[in-house]
Amino acid sequence: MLLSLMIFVPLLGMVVVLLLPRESEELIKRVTLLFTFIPLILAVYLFIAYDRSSISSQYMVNISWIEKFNINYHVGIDGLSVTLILLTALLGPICVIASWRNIEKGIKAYMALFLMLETGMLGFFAALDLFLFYVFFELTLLPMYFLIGVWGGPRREYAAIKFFLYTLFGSVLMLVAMIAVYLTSGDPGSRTFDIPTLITLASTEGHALNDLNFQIWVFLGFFIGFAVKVPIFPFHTWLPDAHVEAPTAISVILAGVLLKMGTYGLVRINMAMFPLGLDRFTNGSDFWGYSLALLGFINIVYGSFCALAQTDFKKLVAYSSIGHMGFVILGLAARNDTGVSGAILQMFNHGVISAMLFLLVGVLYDRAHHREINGFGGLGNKMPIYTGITTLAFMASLGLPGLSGFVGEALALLGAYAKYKTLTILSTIGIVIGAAYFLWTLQRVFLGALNPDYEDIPEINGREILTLVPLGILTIVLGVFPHIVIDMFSVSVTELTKVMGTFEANL
Amino acid sequence: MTLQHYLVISAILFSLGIFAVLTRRNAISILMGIELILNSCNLNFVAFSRFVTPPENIDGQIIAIFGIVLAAAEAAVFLAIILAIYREFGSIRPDEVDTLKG
Amino acid sequence: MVVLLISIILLAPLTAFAIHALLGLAKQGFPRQDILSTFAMLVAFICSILLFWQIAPDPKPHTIDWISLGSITFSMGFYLDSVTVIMLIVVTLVSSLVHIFSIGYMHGDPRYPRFFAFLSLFSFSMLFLVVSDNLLGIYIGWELVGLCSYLLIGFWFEKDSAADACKKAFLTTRVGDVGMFVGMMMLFTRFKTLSLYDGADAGIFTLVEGLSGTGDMIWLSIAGVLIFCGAVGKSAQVPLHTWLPDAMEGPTPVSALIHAATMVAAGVYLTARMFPILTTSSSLVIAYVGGITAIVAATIAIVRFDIKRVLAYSTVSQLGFMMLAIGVGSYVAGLFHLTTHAFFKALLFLGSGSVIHAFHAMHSHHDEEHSDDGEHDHGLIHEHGSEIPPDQDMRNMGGLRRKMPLTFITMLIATLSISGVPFIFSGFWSKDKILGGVLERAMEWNSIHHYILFVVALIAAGITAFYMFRLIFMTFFGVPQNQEMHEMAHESPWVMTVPLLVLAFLSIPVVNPLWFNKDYVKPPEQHHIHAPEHAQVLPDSKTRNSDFSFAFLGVSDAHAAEGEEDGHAADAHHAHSPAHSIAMILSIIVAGVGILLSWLFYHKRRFSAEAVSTAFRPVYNLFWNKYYFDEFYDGVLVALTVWKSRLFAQFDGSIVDGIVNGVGTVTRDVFAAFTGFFDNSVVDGLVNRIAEITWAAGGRIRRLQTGAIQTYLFVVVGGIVLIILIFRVL
Amino acid sequence: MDYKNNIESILYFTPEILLIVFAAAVIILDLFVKNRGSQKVAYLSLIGLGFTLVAILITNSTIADGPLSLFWGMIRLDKFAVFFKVLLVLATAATILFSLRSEELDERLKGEYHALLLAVTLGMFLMASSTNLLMIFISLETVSLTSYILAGFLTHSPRSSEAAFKYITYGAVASGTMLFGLSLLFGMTGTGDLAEISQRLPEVLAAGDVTGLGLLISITFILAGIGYKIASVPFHMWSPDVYEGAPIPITAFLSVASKAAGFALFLRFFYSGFQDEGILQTVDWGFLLAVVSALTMTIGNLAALPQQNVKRLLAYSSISHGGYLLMGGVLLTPEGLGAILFYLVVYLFMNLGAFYVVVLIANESGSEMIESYRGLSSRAPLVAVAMFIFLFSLTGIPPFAGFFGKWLLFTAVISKGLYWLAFIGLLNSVVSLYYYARIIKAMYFESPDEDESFSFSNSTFALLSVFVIPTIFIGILNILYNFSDKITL
Repeated sequence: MLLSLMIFVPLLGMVVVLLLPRESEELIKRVTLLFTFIPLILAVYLFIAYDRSSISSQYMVNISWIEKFNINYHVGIDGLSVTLILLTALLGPICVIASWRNIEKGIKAYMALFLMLETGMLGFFAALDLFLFYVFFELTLLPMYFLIGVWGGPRREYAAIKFFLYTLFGSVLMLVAMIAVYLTSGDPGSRTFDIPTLITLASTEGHALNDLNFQIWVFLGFFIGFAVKVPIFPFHTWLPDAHVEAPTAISVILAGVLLKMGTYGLVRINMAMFPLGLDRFTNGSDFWGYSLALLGFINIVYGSFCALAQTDFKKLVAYSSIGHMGFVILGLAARNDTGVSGAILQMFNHGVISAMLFLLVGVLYDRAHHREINGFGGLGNKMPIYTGITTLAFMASLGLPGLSGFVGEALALLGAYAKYKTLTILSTIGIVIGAAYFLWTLQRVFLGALNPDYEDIPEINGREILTLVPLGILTIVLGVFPHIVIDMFSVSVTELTKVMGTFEANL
Repeated sequence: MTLQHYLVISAILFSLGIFAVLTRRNAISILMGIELILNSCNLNFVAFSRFVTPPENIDGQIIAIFGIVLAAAEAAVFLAIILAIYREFGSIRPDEVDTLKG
Repeated sequence: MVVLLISIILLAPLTAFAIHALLGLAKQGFPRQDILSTFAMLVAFICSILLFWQIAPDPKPHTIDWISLGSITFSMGFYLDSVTVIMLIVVTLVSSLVHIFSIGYMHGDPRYPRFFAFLSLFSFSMLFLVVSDNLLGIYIGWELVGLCSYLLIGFWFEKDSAADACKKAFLTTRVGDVGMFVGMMMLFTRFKTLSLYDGADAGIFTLVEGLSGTGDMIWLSIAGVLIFCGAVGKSAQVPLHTWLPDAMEGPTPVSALIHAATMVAAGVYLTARMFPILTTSSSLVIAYVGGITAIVAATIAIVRFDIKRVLAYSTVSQLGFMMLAIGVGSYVAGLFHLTTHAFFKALLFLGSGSVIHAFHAMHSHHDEEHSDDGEHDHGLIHEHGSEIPPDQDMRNMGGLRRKMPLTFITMLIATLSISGVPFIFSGFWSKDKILGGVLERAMEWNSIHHYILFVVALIAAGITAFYMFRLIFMTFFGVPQNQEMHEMAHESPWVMTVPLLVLAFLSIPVVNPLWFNKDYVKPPEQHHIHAPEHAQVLPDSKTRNSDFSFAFLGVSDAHAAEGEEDGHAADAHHAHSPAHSIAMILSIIVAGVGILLSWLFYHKRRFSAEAVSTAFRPVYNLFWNKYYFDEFYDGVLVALTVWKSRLFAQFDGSIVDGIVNGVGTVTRDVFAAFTGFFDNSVVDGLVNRIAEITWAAGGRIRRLQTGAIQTYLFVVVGGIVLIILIFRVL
Repeated sequence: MDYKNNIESILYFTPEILLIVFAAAVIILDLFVKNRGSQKVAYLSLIGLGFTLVAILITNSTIADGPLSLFWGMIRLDKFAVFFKVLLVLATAATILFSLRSEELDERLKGEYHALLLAVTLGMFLMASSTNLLMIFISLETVSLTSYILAGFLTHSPRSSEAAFKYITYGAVASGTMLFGLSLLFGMTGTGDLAEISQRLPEVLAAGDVTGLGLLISITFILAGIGYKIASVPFHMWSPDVYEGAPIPITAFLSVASKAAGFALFLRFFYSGFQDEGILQTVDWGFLLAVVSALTMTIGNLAALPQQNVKRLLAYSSISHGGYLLMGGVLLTPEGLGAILFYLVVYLFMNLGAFYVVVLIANESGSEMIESYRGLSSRAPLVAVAMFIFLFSLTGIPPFAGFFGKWLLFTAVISKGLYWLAFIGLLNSVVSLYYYARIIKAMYFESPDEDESFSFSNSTFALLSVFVIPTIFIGILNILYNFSDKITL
């Protein structure tokens, strides 16, 4: 019940905001902040109260919704989802604070849509019923479309529709696969959308779901759906546009949470539910056996090189997240404890770090009103604190040990190497390139002689620091004590790898 | 005279009707074509009820009668609309009535 | 007790840094933050001294679980043996001295507190690296010191040269680190652990013994070399050495601490730590890299004029010596040289710093150094693109020995030490051990490789002596080259001279407290050095190696006993082996020759360096241009990378979006006649193409909707006929 | 099934009779109403519809124990018919309410207008319930003839007259063709009763008196008539022009009610007549219908893309929705039937709602073009919100009802392994997003040409919410999913 409360509090908040008069903007902001803060408190509580030792999902609610098709409102959290829920709930208030000043028009609609978005995200991570899962997945589309399209930059319409069409294209394939799974799950009477049930069915010998060919096709259906979201090359072209056009807070959500929805789906559905299909694409026996890892590798190297070539600060960060999601894919493809744990940890950390990066870009953009990296220079003296935080974020993102970025990447690579030696070694190029573009940016923006245009550029203000500090602390703390997060899901991961990794000696 | 003869005749009528509808450049002629089509159907019904169904069953004839009635009603409406068309377009050439397209 | 001490050692600088950081974030000034850091370091130093008597007979790592995944656990922990302690003492001591020195040197810098914050962070990272018992921990410390070096090199980031240098340093070392990481991945995949020593379960060193069979040996050699890549990057070995000279853009104390004494030595330390997993072949690679580095750097150093660059290249060269030593198996000598070098090279840098400081006084160094336009055109000599700051150009110096006697004396001692002037100076002993080790290895295996390496090392030693005395003569002797600068020069304040004195004191072995360590009282290799050689000649050297490593690393009685007889055998063997005596004599000769030559060139001016350089113009150019390494990297690698990224960006722009474009354009051209308009405000790129196709199709279908009713009817009839036909065909 | 004779049947025929009575009453009242502007007639017809609805529900209660066959098997009274009657009454009522607010409708002819609407409804009732070839044809013609007049109701507007002209020409030919097909069917089986036909056909086929070709020809001809009603390819071409030319309320009415009635006819005809294996083997009806539905939705969507006139755009979109609906009927399965019925309900609300917004905008700005929707979000926020809910529901995006409807249809299709059809359908919904989004874009992302905001009466918003609320909640709330189980053929 607690969980459902957390999921729907933002929706309630949306209703409240809609009832408020559109003139009283301050009130609207405060209310929104309140309604994003409640889920955070609940999420923290769940995170603490979560029983780390048990495999089964907790805080489950299972109410019949459309009994004719055996669709249930079935939510619950396991280690994986509670982690991402915490991430989502954390970014909620931060984004509201980040949008406090720089949303000029229609603050009411903005906040309402944002709250709707948050419900969608939280519900998605908590859903344990495939149908519910899909509904929440799509539920994030609408607000995102408007948030980019209405409050975005100059080419916002293009970015919004591109984002929408790409994701919708992916999700219709997902829908076909989903229906196929539902219909295959049993006789008309006993069909089900229940994810745990389906997982057990899919791994029971002789069940229709346990058929290799079927699983391959369904796997592909879901995979493309999620790949668009992650995004995995070559479905990634919507991401830079969406990021560049979206307002800061929305970029933060986009990179921080929406991308994770893709990888979360990969873990929750593709890996857990279709072990045979997964095996087909990760067994390393032939080309297809390498394909998933190959995609991860391409993401890493390709994203990094593209980032290196960017001169738009925000585009650079956007491409860097493509690269970092590559590590997640690589780790998942390794399908062993180390790799998968690394991937999931990387999901969380990348959520935090990329959020920081986009917030920082936003801070700079609010002052300079452009994002051309070469247009800055020598800001280090004028904005020491901002420089310090940026350095922290960059270092975390380029995987400096002691900061959170490193642990995930390292584990993912360690896990992947056990399976794909060459690809992993090649992927380490990404580490160097990552360092290269971040340091290069650091130099071009902050080091060197001060660009006279910015003689009196104001230092980062308290509100912005407020948004950044929690994330900064998180990066450091998780860099030193990653087990805080890892312990949450290590049991689930072991279970997962057991379910799917029966094809090989678990590394 | 067997059923076949009637059927052939009605088929010819039908085809002529379709041909007229497709080719005539005058709304009235189209209307005539339509009448031909309907009458071919009536002919069919009557013929079938004569040859196929048992004599006491006169469904075919009834349907034919209804068909005639409806044809008449249709013709009335059609002519009314043709009038309206003529008032608006000053012509009843169907190919000139094409402001709505695309 | 041990844990407590180590915790204090680690936490003291960390706390200092944390306080700095918080104050910085709160924009709060704090009275005398320098004292804070310095005090923290001194505490750490004292604790290290105390640790000295805490070395367990057979050390076990003190570990805690860090990350536990289903089947695998990564632990973090300390491992304490004599080597660790020596490193701890060296690091804390040099660091403390540098802190003290900086109080004077950095005085008046606007970012004065930040400097000490970074120093503290560095000290912490370095100490963490030293005490870690597992590769992961070492790697973490490894990267953190890299970060600090980045921050400190770029401390005066307004200078473009500094900004470039720090980026270069980070990237170059990171290339090596990636190699190291891959090596770690190989080891981890093989052993499922990254701990080196036996803790709860067996560590890598034990597991390595289990390996046998050539296949494994090859694999292990590759892993070893990859790990060594990390050291190549950090210790600035060829070919990744180019960053270190540029790193001299940082403040001089930084150069002394990070780029001479501690961080760059970490590579050597790591290689020594990993000694048990080094196979014969990987050792040879290491030896060659070390040898080449030694000679290359030395030759480059000859022709530098920037006093700090000379020292930088000499550092590179000396690190090469250490690597060479480890490569030939006499790694005790390597570590020994590491410690001695730490002191005298730190001394040299601080001395040069004191000289530079003397000149700064006039040049109002700090304002000039980071004036917002990072250029300094003093119409002085330009050294091949990158110009030498006037206060670092030896050609502006000369005759300073009267102006700054203390600096002179101390630097002279250091120079004598590094040049290997016999018996009283520590450098002689350590370097001699290395040369002896190489020669011995050569004679035992009589392998041509090691003979070559010995010759190389010998020449390098000679050159070292030459360029070091060149530095001394050009700086302190002769007549002042730049009168007005000379006028302004003055002896540095006591905060700067005291550290010099301490270090000088430490560079003279008879009074060097380290020599009273139970390992170092007698020249250390006596009962250790031969073991690896035996091991190496044995067909399967690994087991012996690890035996040996424990014999040394744990200075236990158990092992000591074994070590003793081992040692006796060794002594006996040694007595007969002429290697060391030969090496000693030769090294003395080359040192003498080197000093003599430089005396003739730069003091007596018998021969003119210019004449020689013109005589051997090509060679000179080669040295002058540092073997064109930078040109190579800039020209090829960087260009390649940038080009590739551009290409990819292109690719992203055109190809990927154009996968459908091809189809799209064709289709659009086909439909161009039909499609009426195109709403370009909605989408372009990939979606754009699809849009165009669909638009075109839509447009075409619209055209069917002619508006003529009879067309529609025709479609109806056609449709009916079509359906009937199709389903008759079916 | 017990057959009722004519006298008994009258009682169960009350709803239709009520419609006839009120149609007459409307005309008579219209004679006495002095003030032409008054809306008495409209309200009278609404009252009539109300009575009809009550009557329908009463008749519904009488068939609790099995369906009845009235007038010696001419028409059947069963849940299926009742469902469609309720649907049609709602649609007609909505149309009348639209007409009250529509400013383009001619003031002078209120009486006839409403009488005709009631008459059309009557015809549709019969379409939904007729089980005899004769009845089928008569009901079809009743609907058609009245629709022609309604489409051409704006006598002063050339567009309207043209629409009527095209409509009647096309309709006459189509229904004529259908009649010919019916006559052939009659000839093959010697009876007009669908039930008997479905019994006889296999026999005659087996006996070889009838060739598969003959059957195919007759069915294809009949399909022409039905396809013209539900505007399925290749019999769809009249609809865009007629929809564009006709008054907006009539367009709404045609796109929903007439389509629904057509589907009622289609379902009854095929489900009751063609379940038999013997017939299914002669021609692969399933495949035929699948192809038709795929073409319908694709062509409808593609042609909708370039449209600038929202009314015409919605016309094409309703064609493609006809395609979606057809998917459910492809395999003549109960799931398919349930899906179609559910989707029809959803479609009723979302499509009528969208057309209502078109009416409102046309009233305010006098134009049906997309440009006139620019900046609607600032000029009439509530209307804009309603519109985007309707449009996204039409696209099939959760949580709106359209998604759930589509989902049922796709499930029905995939359950029989027609993945390709489902895939085409889903790709089509992606394409459709593309043109619906153009309206959204105009409403939300573009700034208005002039700034003064539209003013709408509260009753407008009330009526709007009547469509919005079901569009949001039908899918989410678990109320309508089970009704289709009771409905069988």
